[in-house]
Amino acid sequence: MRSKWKRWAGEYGLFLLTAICLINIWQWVVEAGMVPSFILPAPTAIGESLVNNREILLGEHLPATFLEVLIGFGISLIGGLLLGVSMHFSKILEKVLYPFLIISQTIPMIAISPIFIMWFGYTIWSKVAVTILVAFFPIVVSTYDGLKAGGSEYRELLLTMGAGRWTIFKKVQVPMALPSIMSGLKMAVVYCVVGATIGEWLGASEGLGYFSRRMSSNLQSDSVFAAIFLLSLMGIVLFLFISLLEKKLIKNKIR
Amino acid sequence: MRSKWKRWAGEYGLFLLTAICLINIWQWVVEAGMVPSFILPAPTAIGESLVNNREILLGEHLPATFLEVLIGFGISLIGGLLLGVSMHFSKILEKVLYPFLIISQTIPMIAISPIFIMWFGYTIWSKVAVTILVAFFPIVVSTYDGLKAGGSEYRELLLTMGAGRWTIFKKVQVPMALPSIMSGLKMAVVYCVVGATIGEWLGASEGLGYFSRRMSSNLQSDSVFAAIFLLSLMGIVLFLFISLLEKKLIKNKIR
Amino acid sequence: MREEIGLSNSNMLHIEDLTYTFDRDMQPIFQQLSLDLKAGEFVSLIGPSGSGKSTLFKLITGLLKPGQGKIQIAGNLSSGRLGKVGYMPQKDLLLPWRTVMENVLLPSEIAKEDKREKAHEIRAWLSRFGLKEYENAYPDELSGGMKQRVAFLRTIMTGRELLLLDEPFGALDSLTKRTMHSWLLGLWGELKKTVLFITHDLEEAILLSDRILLLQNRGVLEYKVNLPRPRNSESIYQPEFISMRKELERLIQHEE
Amino acid sequence: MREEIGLSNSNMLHIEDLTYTFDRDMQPIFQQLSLDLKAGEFVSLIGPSGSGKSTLFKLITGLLKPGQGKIQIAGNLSSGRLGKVGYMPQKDLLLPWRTVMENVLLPSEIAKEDKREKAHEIRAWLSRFGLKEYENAYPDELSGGMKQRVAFLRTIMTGRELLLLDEPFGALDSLTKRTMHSWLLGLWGELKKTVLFITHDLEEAILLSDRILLLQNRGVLEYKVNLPRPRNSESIYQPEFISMRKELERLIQHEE
Amino acid sequence: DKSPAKEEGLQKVSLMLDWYPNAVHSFLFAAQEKGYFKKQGLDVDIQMPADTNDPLKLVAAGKFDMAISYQPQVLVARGEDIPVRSFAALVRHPLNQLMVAADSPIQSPKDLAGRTIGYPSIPLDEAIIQTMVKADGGDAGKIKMVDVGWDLIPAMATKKTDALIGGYINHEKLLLDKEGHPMRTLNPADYGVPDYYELVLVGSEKGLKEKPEVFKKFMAAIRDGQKYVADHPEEGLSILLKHEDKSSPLEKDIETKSLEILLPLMDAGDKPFGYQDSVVWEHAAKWLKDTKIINKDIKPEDAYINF
Ligand SMILES: Nc1ncnc2c1ncn2[C@@H]1O[C@H](COP(=O)(O)OP(=O)(O)OP(=O)(O)O)[C@@H](O)[C@H]1O
Ligand SMILES: Nc1ncnc2c1ncn2[C@@H]1O[C@H](COP(=O)(O)OP(=O)(O)OP(=O)(O)O)[C@@H](O)[C@H]1O
Ligand SMILES: [Mg+2]
Ligand SMILES: [Mg+2]
Repeated sequence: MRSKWKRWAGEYGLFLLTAICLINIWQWVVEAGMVPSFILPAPTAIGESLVNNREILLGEHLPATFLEVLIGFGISLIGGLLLGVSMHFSKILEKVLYPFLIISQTIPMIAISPIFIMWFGYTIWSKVAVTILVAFFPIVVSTYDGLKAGGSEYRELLLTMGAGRWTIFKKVQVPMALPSIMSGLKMAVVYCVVGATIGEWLGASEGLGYFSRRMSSNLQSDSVFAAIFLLSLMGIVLFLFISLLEKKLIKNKIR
Repeated sequence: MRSKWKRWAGEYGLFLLTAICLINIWQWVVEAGMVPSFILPAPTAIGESLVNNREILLGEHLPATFLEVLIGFGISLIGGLLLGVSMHFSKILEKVLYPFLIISQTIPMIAISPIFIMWFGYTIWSKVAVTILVAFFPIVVSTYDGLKAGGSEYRELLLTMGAGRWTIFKKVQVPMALPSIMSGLKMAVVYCVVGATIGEWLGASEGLGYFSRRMSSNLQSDSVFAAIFLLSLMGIVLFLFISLLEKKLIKNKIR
Repeated sequence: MREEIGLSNSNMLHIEDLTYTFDRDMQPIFQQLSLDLKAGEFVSLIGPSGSGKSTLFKLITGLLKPGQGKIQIAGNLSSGRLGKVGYMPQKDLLLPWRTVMENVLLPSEIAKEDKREKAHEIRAWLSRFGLKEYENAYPDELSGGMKQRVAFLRTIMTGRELLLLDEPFGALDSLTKRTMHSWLLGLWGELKKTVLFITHDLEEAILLSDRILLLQNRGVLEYKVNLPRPRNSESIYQPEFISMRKELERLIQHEE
Repeated sequence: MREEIGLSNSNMLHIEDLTYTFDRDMQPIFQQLSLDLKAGEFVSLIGPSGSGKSTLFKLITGLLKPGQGKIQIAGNLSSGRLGKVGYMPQKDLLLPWRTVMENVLLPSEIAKEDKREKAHEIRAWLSRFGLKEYENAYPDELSGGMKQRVAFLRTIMTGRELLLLDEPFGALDSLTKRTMHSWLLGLWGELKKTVLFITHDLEEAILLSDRILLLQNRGVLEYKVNLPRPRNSESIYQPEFISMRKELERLIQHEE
Repeated sequence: DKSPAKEEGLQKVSLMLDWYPNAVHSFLFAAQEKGYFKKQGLDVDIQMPADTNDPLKLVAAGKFDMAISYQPQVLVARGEDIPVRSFAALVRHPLNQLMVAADSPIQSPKDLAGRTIGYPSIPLDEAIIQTMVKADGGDAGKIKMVDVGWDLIPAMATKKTDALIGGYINHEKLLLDKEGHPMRTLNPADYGVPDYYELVLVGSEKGLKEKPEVFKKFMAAIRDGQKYVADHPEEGLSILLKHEDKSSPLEKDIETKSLEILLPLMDAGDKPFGYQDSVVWEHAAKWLKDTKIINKDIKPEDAYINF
């Protein structure tokens, strides 16, 4: 038990220490009036707002955003992996789809938000759609690029054993692509959080992005930053979760 | 000469064909009134707007955005590589910086737009800052993860030759991390385009993002999409450029 | 036509007029190479480093496509030779993310055989090969010779009639090698496998083979080993054996 | 104390009471192992597969840290042994993204020597090793034996006094091997290098060495080779040679 | 025509618009083009915001000398201790009005019961609707408010909502009309909401106290500008259009109609352009307090200053 705690401290202690230092500097900067609190509220004010709004923040808005992130990430994960794999197997698909994929990333959300609303209305799906749009790209690229990497000797060996493309894919290419894929997933899960936030700007009735926008129009910066704090926390937790998964999956693999 | 053309056609022909098909369907859908043209303008209308606004688009907005993208990507590239490498070498740096890196990705840009303007004013640097914020993450993650990958036997061999960390880094780790890094750069360069666009929303008087937002608020969808077309084009061209570089660099390497 | 089919049917491996070139502007590695392996034969392939022994194996397995000529396995002239022979590559090529057991199970997994049953069988083999305690070790925890033994065992587990072994015992000490020899001879005698065997150890070649093929630029030179079977490791000190070895050495030197 | 230093100074390699264990719960691979190499000696190391020969090399190079005991190179008892010996690993470990020339240049690059000059020298070596045309080939275009020769050449280019060679000629045919032997003997005689040599080929060991060390669980068994120098490949058929080999073989079998 | 020596003597003033340049800003560009600013010794730098809330904050932070904002927003800001003050009323009546389709059965706010109203999730809009429905004798509890994000027009055009609040009669309505979705508007001021100033000019308390003369000069210049635009609407507009043509052309017909709507709403009658009436501020403050948009007691007289 104690050693676990120690490991945990070793892992995150330094970050926490730096964070605490920075937060203190921040507090001091705001208190000294170097930055007006309505532009950058003091950490204590943010904390207060967090406590005051804890019920709606934790009870309503956080779960709503989290749900959007989960659904969006889930779909991106499945779709992105499938697409990356398909593009790996089919040169034609790759040539046709890659440009569209890039196009999808360069379109500013503002331009297609009306289209999303037309298609999905103000349901959760318009937010999920934005999340997918944002998370899809890194997953596809990292899957596709990961599968491209090396291992041709292993592939040849399996061929001589009579293995088909699919078997080789499963037994050689996937294990070798795993580091790259996990790298993409880590990015994607973080983007999902900001994707959901942007999605909530298209129209929502709950969620941290919605809350922050509303508070922003009320000029309550402390509440805006309270929501952002929770968003960041969500991003970090999800990232750590994928990192953990990565360690578990790759642990005894490519060493 | 001819064979070059042929290769080019083989490379992009299929995409162009599909694109032309899709554009035709799109034209038809709009003409048939299935989608209102102010939500999704017809391709011909976009083309017309492109032609009509060619002078300000190509003469003013495109170069402005391109400059932001270039500066932003350049700084992200250097900074991201440096940071990724530093994090690889220093566990402490990694533990301290990684969480901040993730936090930087989860903060909705709109919430901190006043901060950006406070710091950078209406200069090109506010846009560059956003671009960096967006492009930094994939570069750092892919560099860091790429350097983690395998090759311990090669490293040991070089150690016995008396090589220092830096030599091993240059001669073994960089070549092995290259695929992952290039994968990250490809994503980053695409994100740079959208980053510059977002940056221009925070305050600008030129650039394709600025133009598209202005036109959007005036419901001139055709001009919005004309700007988006140019943005996508820029994204694709930059992506292809990095892909080309990737091929050149990795060509005779891990085969 | 009929004759050809008849001829090839009696052979496990039939290669005719094989020509292969890696790069167009380079010299061909083989020109008009022909050879036959009867079912149940044990044949060694020797030749200078870089003469194309491993390449020939890759051609037989179907990994490389011949430029000219034909390759038949058990009378089947088909281009789909992949999966028809048991091939042990020169590098061990153990998958680094799989344990010894998982690596050896690979052919069974591909053939969709019952894993549990096979694992049992493999465990028995592992202890015969002196690898009992390494069932769950990863390849990077093994010595060079151990890896080779695991790779060899993996090839055996393909269960094919024709085995192509590319220097299977190169990294083994003489004692371990001897164990493997007697074991390989046993397998070959019992199960009537056909073996094509690359080695640089002339003693090994003489001890194991019915015939020895000398691969050289000009073609294949055959050397028949007229020693009675069963043979054992003591044979190498017999005068016939030593004279054979000397003859073979002369042949190689002469060819150069 | 003084005596110890005096003793170790005259030796190129001095190992005393070395103990090493990979996993805590496993048996130690060496227990209280001691050995000495005089400057200019040629010593072979033989032993069963998995007995720890390669591990011993990794300990000497400094890649692994000894559990107990000490290792001295040229009298320096320092933990910083990395970069002090020329080490040829059992796997060729050629960098796949570098050509043959670039791979062989690696040690010179690390030592920051003049590349142009070295490239010239290397070209001469390459043609002596029968690799003249492969200067710009990538490792995956080479045969197994060629790769070994390139890795061997790379080790030579480190220019160290003490060379640790882990089965350098394992994948070579007898002719090529012979060329390499005579070449290695020449290098050793001329440049007064000290060589520790892992092999499974007893003939090779006898032909090349001053002493042969038999690595076994219980420690190291020494066998002195009392053959006059210069020796050549014809020697292997001499009666003393054959009797030596038999003796050695008996020794190995007896030890098991 | 500009001699550098003269330029040097000019005092730099930075101004942040409420939104992108449009017809409502004609007087600014006219003042600039016609040299009214220069005549007052000012060199005005005009910038656009990313978010409609930014101008207030940036003025309060001293990054800008002045900004265009909204009267209720100024009061909200004062409630949040953001030190800003209005110094001129630009548009004297609500532009933000309830819109319904021209053929909609909704005739007055009470008909909204059971309907969905799209809005950009600004609490102020909620208060407006509540007040309007209550004043009209309807049941405010039966109204469904739907956040439509930053895109007001598609919500209406794709018929996802029955009514819309948050859009301007001189912009969103005109655009919807043009796209074939004619709209009817219901003015909040007719249904219990005080007739507040839609757009006001704000400065920071500090700035207003330290250099009132700059604001005086500025007011003088924009009064000239507004007079010019009122007298020559076409020319005034063409100055704006010409200015914008360089980067992002505006649609002439829309802006023409917009200016037609705006000019009467900007006219202060017998008072000078920009004059603010204490009654309007008091009513607005009271209403905001009543609807709980503001929870603190604020002094409306401190929220503005007339030059
Ligand atoms: N992928 C390749 N591209 C080009 N040339 C190749 C390639 N693979 C092998 N070669 C060449 O083909 C020749 C034969 O190689 P091969 O591996 O078959 O030799 P080998 O007889 O197995 O030698 P060894 O005994 O050293 O293993 C060599 O000269 C080698 O350089
Ligand atoms: N990284 C490792 N982790 C755990 N055990 C290891 C590791 N590397 C080697 N071993 C074990 O150490 C023992 C000695 O290995 P080593 O490679 O030194 O043998 P060797 O004498 O070189 O054999 P060979 O002649 O087969 O190359 C083996 O039993 C092996 O399983
Ligand atoms: Mg070979
Ligand atoms: Mg070894």
